[in-house]
Amino acid sequence: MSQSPAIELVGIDKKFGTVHANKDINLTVAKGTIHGIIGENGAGKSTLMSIIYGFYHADSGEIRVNGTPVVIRDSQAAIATGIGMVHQHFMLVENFTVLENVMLGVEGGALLARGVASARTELKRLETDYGLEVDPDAVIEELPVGLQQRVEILKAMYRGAEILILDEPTGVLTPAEADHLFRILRVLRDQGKTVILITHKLREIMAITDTVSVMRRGEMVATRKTSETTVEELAELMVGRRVLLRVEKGPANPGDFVLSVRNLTVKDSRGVVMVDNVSFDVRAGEIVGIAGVAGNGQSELLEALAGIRKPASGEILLNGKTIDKVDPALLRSLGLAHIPEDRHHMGLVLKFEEYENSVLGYHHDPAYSRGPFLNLDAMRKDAEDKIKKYDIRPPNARLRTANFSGGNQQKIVVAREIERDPKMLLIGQPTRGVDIGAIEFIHRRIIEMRDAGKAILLVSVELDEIRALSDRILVMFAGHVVGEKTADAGEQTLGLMMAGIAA
Amino acid sequence: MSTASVPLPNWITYVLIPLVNLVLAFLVSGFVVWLIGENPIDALVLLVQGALGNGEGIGFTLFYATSFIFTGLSVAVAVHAGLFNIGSEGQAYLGGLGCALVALALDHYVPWYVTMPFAIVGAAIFGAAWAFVPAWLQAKRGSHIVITTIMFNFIGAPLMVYLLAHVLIVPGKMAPETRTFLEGGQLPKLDWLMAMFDTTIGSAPLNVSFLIALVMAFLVWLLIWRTKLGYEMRTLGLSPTAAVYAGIPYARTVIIAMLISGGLAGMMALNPVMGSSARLQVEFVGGAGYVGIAVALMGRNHPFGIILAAILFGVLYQGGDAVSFDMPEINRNMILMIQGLVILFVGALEFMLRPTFVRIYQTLAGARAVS
Amino acid sequence: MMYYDTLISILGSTIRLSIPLIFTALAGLFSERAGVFDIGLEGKMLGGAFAAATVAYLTGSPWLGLLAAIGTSVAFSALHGFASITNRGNQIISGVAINFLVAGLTVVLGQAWFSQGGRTPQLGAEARFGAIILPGAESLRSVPIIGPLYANVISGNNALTYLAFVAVPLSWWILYRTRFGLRLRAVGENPGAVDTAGISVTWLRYRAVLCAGFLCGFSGAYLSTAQSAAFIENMSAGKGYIALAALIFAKWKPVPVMFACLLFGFLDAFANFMQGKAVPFIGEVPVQFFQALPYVLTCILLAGFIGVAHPPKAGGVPYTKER
Amino acid sequence: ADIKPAIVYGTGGKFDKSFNESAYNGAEKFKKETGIAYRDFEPTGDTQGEQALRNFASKGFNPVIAVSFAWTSALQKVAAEFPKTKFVLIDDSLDLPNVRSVKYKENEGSYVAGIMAAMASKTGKIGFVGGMDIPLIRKFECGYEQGARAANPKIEVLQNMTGTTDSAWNDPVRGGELAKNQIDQGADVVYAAAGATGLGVLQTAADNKKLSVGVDSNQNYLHPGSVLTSVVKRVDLAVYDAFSDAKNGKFTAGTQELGLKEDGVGAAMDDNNKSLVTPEMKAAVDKAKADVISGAVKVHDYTTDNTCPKS
Ligand SMILES: Nc1ncnc2c1ncn2[C@@H]1O[C@H](COP(=O)(O)OP(=O)(O)OP(=O)(O)O)[C@@H](O)[C@H]1O
Ligand SMILES: Nc1ncnc2c1ncn2[C@@H]1O[C@H](COP(=O)(O)OP(=O)(O)OP(=O)(O)O)[C@@H](O)[C@H]1O
Ligand SMILES: [Mg+2]
Ligand SMILES: [Mg+2]
Repeated sequence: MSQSPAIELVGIDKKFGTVHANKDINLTVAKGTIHGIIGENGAGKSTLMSIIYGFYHADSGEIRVNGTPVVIRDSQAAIATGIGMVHQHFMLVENFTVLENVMLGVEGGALLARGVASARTELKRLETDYGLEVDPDAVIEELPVGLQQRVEILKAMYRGAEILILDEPTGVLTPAEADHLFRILRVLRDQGKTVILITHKLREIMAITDTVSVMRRGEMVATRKTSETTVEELAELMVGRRVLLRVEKGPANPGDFVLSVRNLTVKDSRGVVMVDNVSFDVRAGEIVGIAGVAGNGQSELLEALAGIRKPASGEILLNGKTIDKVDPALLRSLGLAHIPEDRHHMGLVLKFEEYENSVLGYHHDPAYSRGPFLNLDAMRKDAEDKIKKYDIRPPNARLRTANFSGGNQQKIVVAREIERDPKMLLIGQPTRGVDIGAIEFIHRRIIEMRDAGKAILLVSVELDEIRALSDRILVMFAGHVVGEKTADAGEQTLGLMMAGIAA
Repeated sequence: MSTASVPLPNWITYVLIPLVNLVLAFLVSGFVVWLIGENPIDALVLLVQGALGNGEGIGFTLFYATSFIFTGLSVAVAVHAGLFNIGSEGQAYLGGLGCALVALALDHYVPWYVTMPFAIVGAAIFGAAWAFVPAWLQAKRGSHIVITTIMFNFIGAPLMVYLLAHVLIVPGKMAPETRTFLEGGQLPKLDWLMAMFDTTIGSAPLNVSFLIALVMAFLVWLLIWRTKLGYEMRTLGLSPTAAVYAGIPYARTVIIAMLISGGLAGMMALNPVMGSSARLQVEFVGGAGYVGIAVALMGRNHPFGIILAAILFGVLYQGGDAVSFDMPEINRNMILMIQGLVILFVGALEFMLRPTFVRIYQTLAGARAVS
Repeated sequence: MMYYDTLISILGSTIRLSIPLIFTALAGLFSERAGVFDIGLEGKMLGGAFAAATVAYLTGSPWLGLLAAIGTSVAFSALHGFASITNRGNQIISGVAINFLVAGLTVVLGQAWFSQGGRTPQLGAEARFGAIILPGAESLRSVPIIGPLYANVISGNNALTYLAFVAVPLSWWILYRTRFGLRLRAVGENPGAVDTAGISVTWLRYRAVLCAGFLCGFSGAYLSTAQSAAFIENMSAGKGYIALAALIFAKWKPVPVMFACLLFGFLDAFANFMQGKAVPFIGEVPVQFFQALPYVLTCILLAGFIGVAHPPKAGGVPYTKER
Repeated sequence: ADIKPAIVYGTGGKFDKSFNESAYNGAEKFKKETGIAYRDFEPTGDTQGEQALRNFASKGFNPVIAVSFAWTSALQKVAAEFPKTKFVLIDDSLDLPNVRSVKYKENEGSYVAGIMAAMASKTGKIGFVGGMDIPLIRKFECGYEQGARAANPKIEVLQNMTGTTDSAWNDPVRGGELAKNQIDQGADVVYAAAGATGLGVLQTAADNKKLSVGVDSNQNYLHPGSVLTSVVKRVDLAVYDAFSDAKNGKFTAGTQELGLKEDGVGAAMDDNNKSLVTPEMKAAVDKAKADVISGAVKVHDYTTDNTCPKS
């Protein structure tokens, strides 16, 4: 039986100004399969998917759905064709409820009342059919990211998507949540739906996809049956060279206590206790990892330690001295550096030129300033050095930061904080949405820092990352540190602790 | 392919497109002029001649531009820190009080160049003071600065009228205004500047504050793009969360930015009060604060752009006068309307023609590449 | 009883002063909830006032005047939309431009057509929105407390006043109970979400902006054909800005918008009333103090009570897919 | 002799239906009678006023009339620069050999209006709505109050000022609201001395079936049967006279203070308000006029000491 493919792309080409995001792409996605797409940051994956979804228009090329050429003028047309998409950056209205978000665009009539009722029933059905559980009346901004993503999937399902595109869905999920998602995707596939999955995690590709395509610098370089390829081959195809997938590191050599946290309690902006009476220490020359499902207080902990959020009570000691001012600048001057979880909103000013971001927070340093003035020459020189050292692409310190891809943006932040040579380094989600080439690089830097005798606190929702880098692992659940494990603790154990089940 | 992200050379973006837009604005204005029954070509000639045709016209044009440079800079500085200061009008009004008090106190005793620095400081301090309360409310109480600055415009006006009509007025005089300052309280005219170009300033009140405005434009440029404070303001303006992360103190930065903004607005008063009429009058700002918003936006909040936009508005003011002087049917309201059209085409519709220009440019550039 | 009469008088004045603010602030509500800032409310109101007075004068019908006001104001809205939605221009510049343009154009045309210094001719009673006496107003007047309130505050207003109070719940209903409202609120928060849901951001924002024009038409007509009897140069006198302040004050919500406008109207009425009156223990206070009073009180209220007002997230930013 | 006359109006604009329009009417009358054209200009601000005066003078216009006290300082400069040009300053005085200053005793005109208002009032309360709170407007108010008290010692005079910016002269909406306020408080005659703002006052009085008093020009025709009278200020005469004097070579410098005696100010009586003016009122007005002219009654001028005695 020769069934026509769900999606066929022929010669898709797209430019953003001077950036050639997609070059003559050909791709065939068979019906009823899960098709993975991988590629480094900026390879053009999101662009390609957005073209299928009618969000962007290809400059040339053809899209065929179920064998017939279609013109997808806008997302409405894509939805009508049975295509649904979960975007890398969520497309949710944050102050709307789940229900309102799901209904948006398919309200079922000029008045809301009737549509609301039917949407409720449909949501219930999707919940039972696929295990997509979420309170329809919850407001999006109060939901953890994992659930927000579930809402995105619900949106697509609610619109009756036959072809579901997921752009890096697991970046924000715990292993358990990711597994749950994969179960759902398999159910969908078994029902004959087609799934296109973009991810940076080769393990996931191997675990769930049937076919995988690799993109590099705007081109589609290969397509393989998942069963016939290996992680190593994919990594090489992606990066264009061999990559080391395992982090090599020797035993830790812990020294003095650098950071001590005593009975710290932190509330969020709504006054909810997010960190509850937490105590721990970080010593020089060790990496302490904090594992946990997103939304269990890690973010608030990190912000409190970085001087961004005022603790409700408790004590923070840096090098034995109590810190009682909420002042990131002061902490920086004491040798604390911070790679924030959210590079878009915190770590970078997207409209700045690259070199301006590479001194963010350190602009008072005499190395970058002269009296009240900035020393632009020094700043640019310094930025160019970092660009070389961290292989930031494109190598242009005068380019607007918004025009770098996500992975390169992250490198800008990492370079800035690590090159300060701090005594204490706070790291939040260092590789979220970053491709493996860059991950390898960033991980190596972090280990080097440790070996140079720096104290490092690492927060990540990637359990693999925590296990690969940490010397000690603290697990957070519901604001408490529920236990401490060594680096060789099994994934199973940690996973249970993260779910608050065992200690 | 979409054209939004295709880069164009700066001379097209910053010179050619605005010029074409300006022409469009004048075409529409010309249409209305024609409707009213006057000859648009004659009107345009009169306008340009009146504004730029002789030393006196240029003097007036630059005189008006001076005020707009100050208020434009005032708005721009605040915008860079993410603050929309609609209060330049009121801050300038109060700034007038500052420099008038200095002039009244000193003009008997010292020459103008001694008075001037004190007057600059006085104007700036009073303007800044009027910006301080809204700034503080924004910084500490989160009150929306757009509203509070509007409110302060409305509060400043009665205060000034009260002072002028009941306190500072010269007894027996009709107009609510201070006495005329002596030489020591007046800023000298820039006759020599015009003389350098072999023309005479005539009666135009172009005065030393024009130079002060240029210096301020340079200082603002320095501040915004070359100092740490400017860097902090821009960070705050572009990303408040990144500013928190970077340890940039919110309240302090907001207040300083607004004080600078208010100070610049206050200095605007030097031009009409000490440079032209030599006394403080009711309503002397005459909307220059609001024009400053347009000037800043059209100048892309860059001092150089602001100077250009301010001069454009100066041309409209002065040229408009000249037109309305010679064409009775065209009065000040026609000029107001033309200003609106200029703001509309050069400012709000700035991107309207961009795709066209991109296509033309690409065709030409492509042709060149092929050959 | 004296005090009660005074109160009634101030309340009546409050209503009259609030109506243009209510229409205009609701107009701003539609536009800004959809993510399009509208500094040009002032100009649209003024343009509406001119059109209403002109047409009411020519036809003798206030309703045709109202229609003309709506048409004019909607046309300027469309211009605002063309600049800021279609051409992605700066919304604030566009609004400022419209304010200048209308301020000049109304007088130019007025002068050209009527030669009365930009004013329109005085309207006779039949060409204006007259007072509507509600049933029983006269007979109930003598009932204590309720009577004067009914007769002098609730009854005896013009049609537009009652329409304003209909417009408030109607706006609420549209925003929160209809598909259009849901989409409109969404596009002001995250146009990307709307776009990916297959809804045209452009057309949606246009409709929101046109709604704003529609409502501004009412406030314009109110100024020139209900509250006064002619158009006069710049007769909106900053009300557009005050309406914006009320909108922010009300945190972009319809019913609070009404209360904010009533509050502003009340402060204004109160200040008018207090002018020239001796204040206990202080004696006569300069007129200017009372003229500043509403604004001072607004600042105090803002500082003390409402805290941070978050505008719609996508407000002021033209929607572009490309960076 | 042939003359080239010119006028620079005040910032209210030439068609304000009151002060500036009166000047305009005078010039028009002169034009009609003599066929001599004149030029005029409506400045928006101080700088423009000075520029316009100088422009006219330098282009050989003569005489040049400055219609507002706002141009006093400007004229001081310009008149010195052009000693051969004859200037007329309305509403303020300048001591220069080529300037004729024309001031009006608005207090006297208002005094008469005050008498009429007090006599017309049934409630014993009358109102006053001013434009901006400046001495000139206080002068109107003070004379009005004095007149009202002369007719009825127990009269209560409510007073409001419209605003603090230029729009105070052009805000009929607020003017109407202030008038309504006063009416609610019992006033049944309201006097508006507020430029175009007054149009709103007159309208509101008419809408509420109360009386009003117009200002500067004769505004009785605006709402016949509702406008009790108008305190006219014969700027038209000043303009007309200045043009004629210049034409006939009789132009003199110096300050003229025009009051009731000179017919420079007065309360307008015409067909439109005939029904409102009772014979007693007419008699009282005539008597007051005679008293003021003879000096038996002195109407206080607020601007001399910036106070208004309350007795
Ligand atoms: N809207 C846009 N405007 C301009 N350039 C864009 C836009 N979107 C993407 N680009 C550029 O196009 C290229 C491809 O981007 P794309 O987002 O498709 O990459 P990606 O493979 O999804 O990367 P990542 O893994 O970081 O998400 C990059 O250079 C990016 O900077
Ligand atoms: N006329 C202008 N209008 C709008 N933005 C401008 C204008 N000129 C420059 N800019 C922008 O303002 C910023 C600062 O420009 P500026 O010329 O001050 O410094 P620079 O070009 O970074 O430094 P340098 O001239 O020393 O290389 C830059 O982002 C530039 O793109
Ligand atoms: Mg992507
Ligand atoms: Mg440069």
